[in-house]
Amino acid sequence: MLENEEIDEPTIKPVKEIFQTFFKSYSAVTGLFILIGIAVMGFIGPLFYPTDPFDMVWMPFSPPGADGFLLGTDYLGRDILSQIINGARVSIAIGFLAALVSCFIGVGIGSFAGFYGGWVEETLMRITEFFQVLPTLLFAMVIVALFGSSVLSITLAIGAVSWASVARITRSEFLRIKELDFVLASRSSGSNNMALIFRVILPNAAAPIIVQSALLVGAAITFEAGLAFLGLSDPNVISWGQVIGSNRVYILDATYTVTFPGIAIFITVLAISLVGDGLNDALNPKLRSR
Amino acid sequence: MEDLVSINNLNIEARTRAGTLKVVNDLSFTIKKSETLCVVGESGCGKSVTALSLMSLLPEGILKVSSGDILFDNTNLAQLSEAELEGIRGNEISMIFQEPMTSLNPLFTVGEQVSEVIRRHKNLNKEKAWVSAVELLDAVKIPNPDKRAFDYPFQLSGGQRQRVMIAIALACQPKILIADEPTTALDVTIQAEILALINRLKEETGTAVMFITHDMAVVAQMADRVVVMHPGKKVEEGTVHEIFNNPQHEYTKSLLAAVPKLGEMASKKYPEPMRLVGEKKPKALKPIIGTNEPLLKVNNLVTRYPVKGGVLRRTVARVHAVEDVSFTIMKGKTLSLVGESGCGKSTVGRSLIRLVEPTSGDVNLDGQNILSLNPKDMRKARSNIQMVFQDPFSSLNPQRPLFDQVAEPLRNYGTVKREVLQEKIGDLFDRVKLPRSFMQRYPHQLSGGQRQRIAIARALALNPKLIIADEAVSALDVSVQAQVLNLMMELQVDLGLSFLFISHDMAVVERVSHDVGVMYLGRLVEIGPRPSIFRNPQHPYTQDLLKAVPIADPDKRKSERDLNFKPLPSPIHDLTHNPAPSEYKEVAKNHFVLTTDCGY
Amino acid sequence: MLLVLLVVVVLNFLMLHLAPGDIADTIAQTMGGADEQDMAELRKQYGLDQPFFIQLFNYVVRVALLDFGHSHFYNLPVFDLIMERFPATLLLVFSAQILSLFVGILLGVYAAQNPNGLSSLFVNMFSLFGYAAPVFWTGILLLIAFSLHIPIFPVSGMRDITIESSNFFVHFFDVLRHLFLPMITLASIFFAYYSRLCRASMLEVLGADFVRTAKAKGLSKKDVLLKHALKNSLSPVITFAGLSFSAVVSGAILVETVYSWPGLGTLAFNSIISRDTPVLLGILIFSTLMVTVGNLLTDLTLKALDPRIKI
Amino acid sequence: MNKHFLKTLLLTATLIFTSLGVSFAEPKKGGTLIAAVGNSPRHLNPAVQSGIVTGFPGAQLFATPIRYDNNWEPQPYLAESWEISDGGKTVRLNLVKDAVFHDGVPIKSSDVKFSLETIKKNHPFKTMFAPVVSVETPDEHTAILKLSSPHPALMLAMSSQLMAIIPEHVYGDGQDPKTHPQNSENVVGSGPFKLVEFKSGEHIILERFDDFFIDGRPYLDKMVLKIIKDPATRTIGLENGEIDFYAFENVARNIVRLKKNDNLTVTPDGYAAIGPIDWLAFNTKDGKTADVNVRRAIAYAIDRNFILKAIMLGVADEARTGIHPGSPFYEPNVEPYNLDIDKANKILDDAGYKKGSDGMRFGLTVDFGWPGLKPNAEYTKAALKKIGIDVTVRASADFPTWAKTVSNHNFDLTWDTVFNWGDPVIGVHRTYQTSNIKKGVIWSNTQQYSNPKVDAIMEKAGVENDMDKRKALYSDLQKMLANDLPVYWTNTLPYHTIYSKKVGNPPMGIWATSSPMDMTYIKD
Repeated sequence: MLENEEIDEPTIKPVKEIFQTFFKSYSAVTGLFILIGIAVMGFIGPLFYPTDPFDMVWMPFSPPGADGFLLGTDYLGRDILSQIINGARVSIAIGFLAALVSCFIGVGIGSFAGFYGGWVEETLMRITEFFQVLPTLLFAMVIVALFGSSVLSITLAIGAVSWASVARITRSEFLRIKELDFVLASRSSGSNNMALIFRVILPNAAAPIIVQSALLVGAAITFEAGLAFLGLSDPNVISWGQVIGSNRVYILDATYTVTFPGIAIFITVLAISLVGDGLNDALNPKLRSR
Repeated sequence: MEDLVSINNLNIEARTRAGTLKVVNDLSFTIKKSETLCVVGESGCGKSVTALSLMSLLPEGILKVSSGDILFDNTNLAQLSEAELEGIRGNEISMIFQEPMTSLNPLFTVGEQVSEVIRRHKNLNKEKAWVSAVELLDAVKIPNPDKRAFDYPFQLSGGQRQRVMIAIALACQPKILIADEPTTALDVTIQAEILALINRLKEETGTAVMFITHDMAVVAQMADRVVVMHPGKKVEEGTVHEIFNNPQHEYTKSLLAAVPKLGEMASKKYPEPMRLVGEKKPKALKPIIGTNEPLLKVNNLVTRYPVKGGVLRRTVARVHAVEDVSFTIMKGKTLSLVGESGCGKSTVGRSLIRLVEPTSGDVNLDGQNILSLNPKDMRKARSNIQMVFQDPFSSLNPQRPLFDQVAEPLRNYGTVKREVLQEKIGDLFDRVKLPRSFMQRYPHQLSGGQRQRIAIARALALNPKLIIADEAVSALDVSVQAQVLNLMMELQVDLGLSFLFISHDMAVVERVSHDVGVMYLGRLVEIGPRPSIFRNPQHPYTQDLLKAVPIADPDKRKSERDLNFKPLPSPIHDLTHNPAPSEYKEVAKNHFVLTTDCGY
Repeated sequence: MLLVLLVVVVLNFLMLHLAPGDIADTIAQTMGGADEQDMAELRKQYGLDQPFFIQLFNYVVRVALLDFGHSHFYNLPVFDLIMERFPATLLLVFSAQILSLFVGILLGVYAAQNPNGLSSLFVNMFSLFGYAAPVFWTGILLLIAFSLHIPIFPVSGMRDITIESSNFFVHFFDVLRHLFLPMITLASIFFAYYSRLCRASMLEVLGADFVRTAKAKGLSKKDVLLKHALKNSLSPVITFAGLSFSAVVSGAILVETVYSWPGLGTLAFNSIISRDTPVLLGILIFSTLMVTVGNLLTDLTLKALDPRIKI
Repeated sequence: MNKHFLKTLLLTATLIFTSLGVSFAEPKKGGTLIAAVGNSPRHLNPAVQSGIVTGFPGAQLFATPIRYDNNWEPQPYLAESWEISDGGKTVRLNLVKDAVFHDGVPIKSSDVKFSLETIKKNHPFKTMFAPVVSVETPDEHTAILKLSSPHPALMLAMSSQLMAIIPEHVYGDGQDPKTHPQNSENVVGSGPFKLVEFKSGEHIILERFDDFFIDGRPYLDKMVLKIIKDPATRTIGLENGEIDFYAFENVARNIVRLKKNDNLTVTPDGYAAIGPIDWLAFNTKDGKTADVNVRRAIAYAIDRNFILKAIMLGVADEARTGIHPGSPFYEPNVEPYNLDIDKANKILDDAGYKKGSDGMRFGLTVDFGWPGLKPNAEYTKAALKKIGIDVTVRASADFPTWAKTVSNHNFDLTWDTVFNWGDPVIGVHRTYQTSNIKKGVIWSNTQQYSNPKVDAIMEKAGVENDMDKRKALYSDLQKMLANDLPVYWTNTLPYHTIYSKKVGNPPMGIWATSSPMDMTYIKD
């Protein structure tokens, strides 16, 4: 080496170091393990606990622990433990898919707005603004009323109403990064717009988008529960929100029917936000040293 | 004379994830009453940390004094309580910082911020403190201080903010003022004024000054005594004359060698690389002659940006960034554009390859009219002109390995087959003197100088005819800067490259240029062969600019009286503004001076 | 703004139009049945027999003239209907927003002083509780706890209509008593956001140059923290609060349902399931306005905080 | 029928003053009743709006010609007496002399004529007064109804909320009575209470009408009807004493829970005329359910007992037919379709629906009309799995969505709750009449069931004035329907009234809160 300077900290870090930082945080790793645990429970749990969540297996409202049902039974005598295990799959799937939809729309709109500027930005940000001022739940309700309460329509509805934050973040990142010299360098070395957007800028804007999307997963899970609470859920699949929604009228006596799925949501969303924090610390160079 | 500050065997440790790291190693020096001690060294040498430890303001949990004493006025600072320290800070020891843009609280008026420190230490009531604050603002030459006291920092220029910082620091007549690179972020004319201001106030109040800088020229302007630091250690100490005239330590010598001194090229017709101490095998220092064949002709270039405003986001005004600029670059030669921030020199560079669209004008590269090309042809034409940018941290994509980044232009233009690509990139790494093993590294594993080398390699990949170097060495430490400059000059000889060298540093420009253009407020005020411009500047702005450059010679100091620069007017004008064309007079061969108004 | 409103109107008009069933079905439901002629008559009466674009055009023209029409379901002017409910929602939304901001900032400042300590962890966990728990679930649990088992708070509504006092304060405290649980529930979602944002922003500001300047001036820790740092770190929190207004309104729909709070949320829910298009559109317009006003207040607050911001 | 009414007429005075007087010893005057209602009414005028939600305030604000006691016996109300002649084709009402509307204007026979005509024109129950061809008003206090044919349902139709007497001088102003502004505000009624304030979604406040035509009534000074949608919230309110009274509770769990509370009385009495029945309706024309064997097999596979015990927790009654078990026309001796999985399987096997390799024969969908029936739909999915029918539960986001699906006959099975509304003519016939297959109209004959014999019996029963003959006709009807099984009836909706011990004399007739609460009072 010719120079004897110190190597300064980069403003954006490569993938390997992100993993290292992430795995050094106890809370993030705990969150990740909980999340993996819940996902494992949802996807392979049914193999070990084969009770069908739709089968009426015992007397209704059998309290937790009694008669061999760890978490009791619901108003039809269905096993709540089985519902929680099977519900994990649906709730997490809805959470992730809805966040993915949001991410897709948000990144698309945000990146084009931020990159092109001018009337493109103006138009796209107006649309974003519209989705930002509209009470999302109302809007989602209208969509579900329109397309019916199927898992697909609920997922799309949640995704379709919650992308505004992603779009804003993506746009501001694009506005920041597109002025950086390496983007100009890439442009002057002949990269076309699509390459600049998706190969040059987007990877560098990914950090806050990933963090925001991680948080959206949690938000989508609670959002689905909220829709289910209002009676808008798919009765052919068991999700935690649906368990809460349909047991809601029995809450005074059989509080546990609502408590357990509530706790499941709580723990999952908590785990997601711990992971999100960990990602944020790992991805955000500003907070790294703290 | 009595010692005001005495630092004895100071050790400071940094706690990082990798473990503890010694940033200051067994450091001892003293500061006497009313003297100016300059602490000089390159980035990361521990000079700023030492200053903060003197304020007892090391960031908690990150930096810690592990051993050693700091005596101030015969008191050991380590033994004082936090409350006692608060009574000393701002009162007996005060400090100004590098970044005037961020060192003032953006949400309080400058009057409040000045009077706050007075109320804190002098027990004055609000009104009286305000009156003294206004007096202080007057003392640091803020115009209309009674009105400006109500301004917020964002309403002041960078130089004015640094004056406010000085006012705050000197408000309580401290015994010592610590100035941590107070002029590094400022333009050269403003730097000259601030340095002169500090010197004057020091004379008037008799305060001692601990001046921290990386710039030997500034040291020459300011110091009574000098401490030279090199990673964590003091390598040399002496009076300013001792250090400049008879440096002892190798590091001090190399530092002095790497600093281009304004005027040292006066007798040379062509640029030549610097002879660097410590470089094992210096290349023969041949002058770079170049040709007289025009490569790039720029005529009447105008670039204006719209300013949007109002509800409908319509254009309400325009920034006149570049106004009627014309110049020619010869094959194998370097044209430098100099000027202070906001003069439009970078915009000229970017307009040439249409990273910003020029409003009008004519850019002709080797017979091809660049501005009339359609996007497809423009993309092709760009391969002839490449850029190297200022900030080594943002000029490389942090997410991609270096190989990919250097190969990117080749892949984009599809000129090289995959099999030969590896070899071609390897050659480029050799060219910029980086080991080929770096090819799979990421930018964060490189130092700033190494990054600029990569940026140069990337620019070279397409065999361009012209390289635009936009402040390409400004962010580098002097020793590294010299190495990169030498590399660029070497490449010029070997490959017959032409450079458009954009810089604010007159001394560097004098080193590397065949021709120089001076810009002010979007206009080229003077252009001509380098020796002619530096020896015989004709435009008043060029003259002032040269006068402001600090010279690395303690015998050539400037006083506040010599300096009387005009503030920079705004380049924003309403839509009807239609400035007159530029007209020039040839004062010597190829040496043109602007005769029409440029706002200076 | 106007454009946004127009999009709100058109998009929702379209969606409601496409949704299966209409107001005639709903009215038939409340009637316990209706025959064909009645249904046809109802549809005619509400203009539902007209082509879509004529319905839309008529509506937009009327809204432009500030006439929100009549509720199909309640037969009352939409404006009156909304105005009856609007204050309740406004009260809930703004009180919850202010409470969550206040508590969030308090917790954030507290946590920022010792970013890696136990107190910080505690604040983090406490605030996350509200974030991670579904808001209606929190509401139900609070309701069971503090209305059923320890009956300190009333279960529903906004005021006790049996109070026959002319004393303003009696009514004021009555509303406050009713407001308490819904407000806490709604605010709990945002404790986490605000406290974490405030903490992060405080930490960033505490590392800023001007804080070092303030310390170098010899100011006390308290002054540095509360005067110089806090004021600067509020902006992102307030900005986010402005952006989250629509989320607060969404949360309010659920909270209002749990506590039978007589606000727009329950009315909106009703109007969706009863296809009461004029009411729903009216509510959307009003909530858009409310969010916009919230944003405006945010901007004004930001401007008051930061002289650099111009509106 | 004649005899029946004559007897009533004779007994009227004694009945009121003995039986009522005894049981409601010393009602106390004054006080406020805090009641809850589960939904916000559209408006308060029952003459043009049906439904129990409007019925509660509507019956307080407006008087009807007659009222009913617990034993399905008509009692005088605004009409102090009545005579039926001409084989049931003439009904003469003698109105109370000093009755006034809330604005002080006397109630005249012309108002009765106006009200009846308004109802006939605007009320959704077209069969109620269909045979009434004219109303004569020989004097201010006499109204004579002329019928085209005998109409046994007429007496019920003149009670409760069904024939509110509305002021002609208010509603006869030419505006459409359906959207009349005074349906919600400044209501000028004829009943025991007058309107103070109606805030939709929040509350309805009623106040004693001092000039009510029955002296000394009502006992209450004020009624506050709080609109609380959430069942849990209502229950907590009842338990901690914030709410005194709630009718039409149908959440079984809450009923069971509240029954345990010593401060509350919980009773299923008072809903006989409302007649709500939960049932599983079949699409008898399209798809697999067009085959009566499939319908029967499904009926055998669904355990009515499970629904009664597990879902309804024992608080609902068995309903084997489309007529409410509380009705005098109920016929319990029909095929009950008790649980018999083997039989169900055999029926399907015999009908040629073989099980596939996965044990399933075919798939069906099941809808449900309102959230309370979701457990039934979910149960159906579980129960029919046992006989090889793969059921998909379809959730409608809201009522209009469901109504659209079902009324356009795009369904296989649907759970629903349908009201008898007193007389079978009003609430039963509509479900089975061939003439009432009306696409797009909910609660018409959405099963598309058509049987000429059934149509004929209903036509006959609709005009039969003799109670025993009428009973026999309806008995036949119920047996035929049970055989064809267009609908599988399971249970009554367990409507219960819950009231605090301090509430005296809550409405316990056959119309529950859709009857005037002028006799209700608050104990000390």
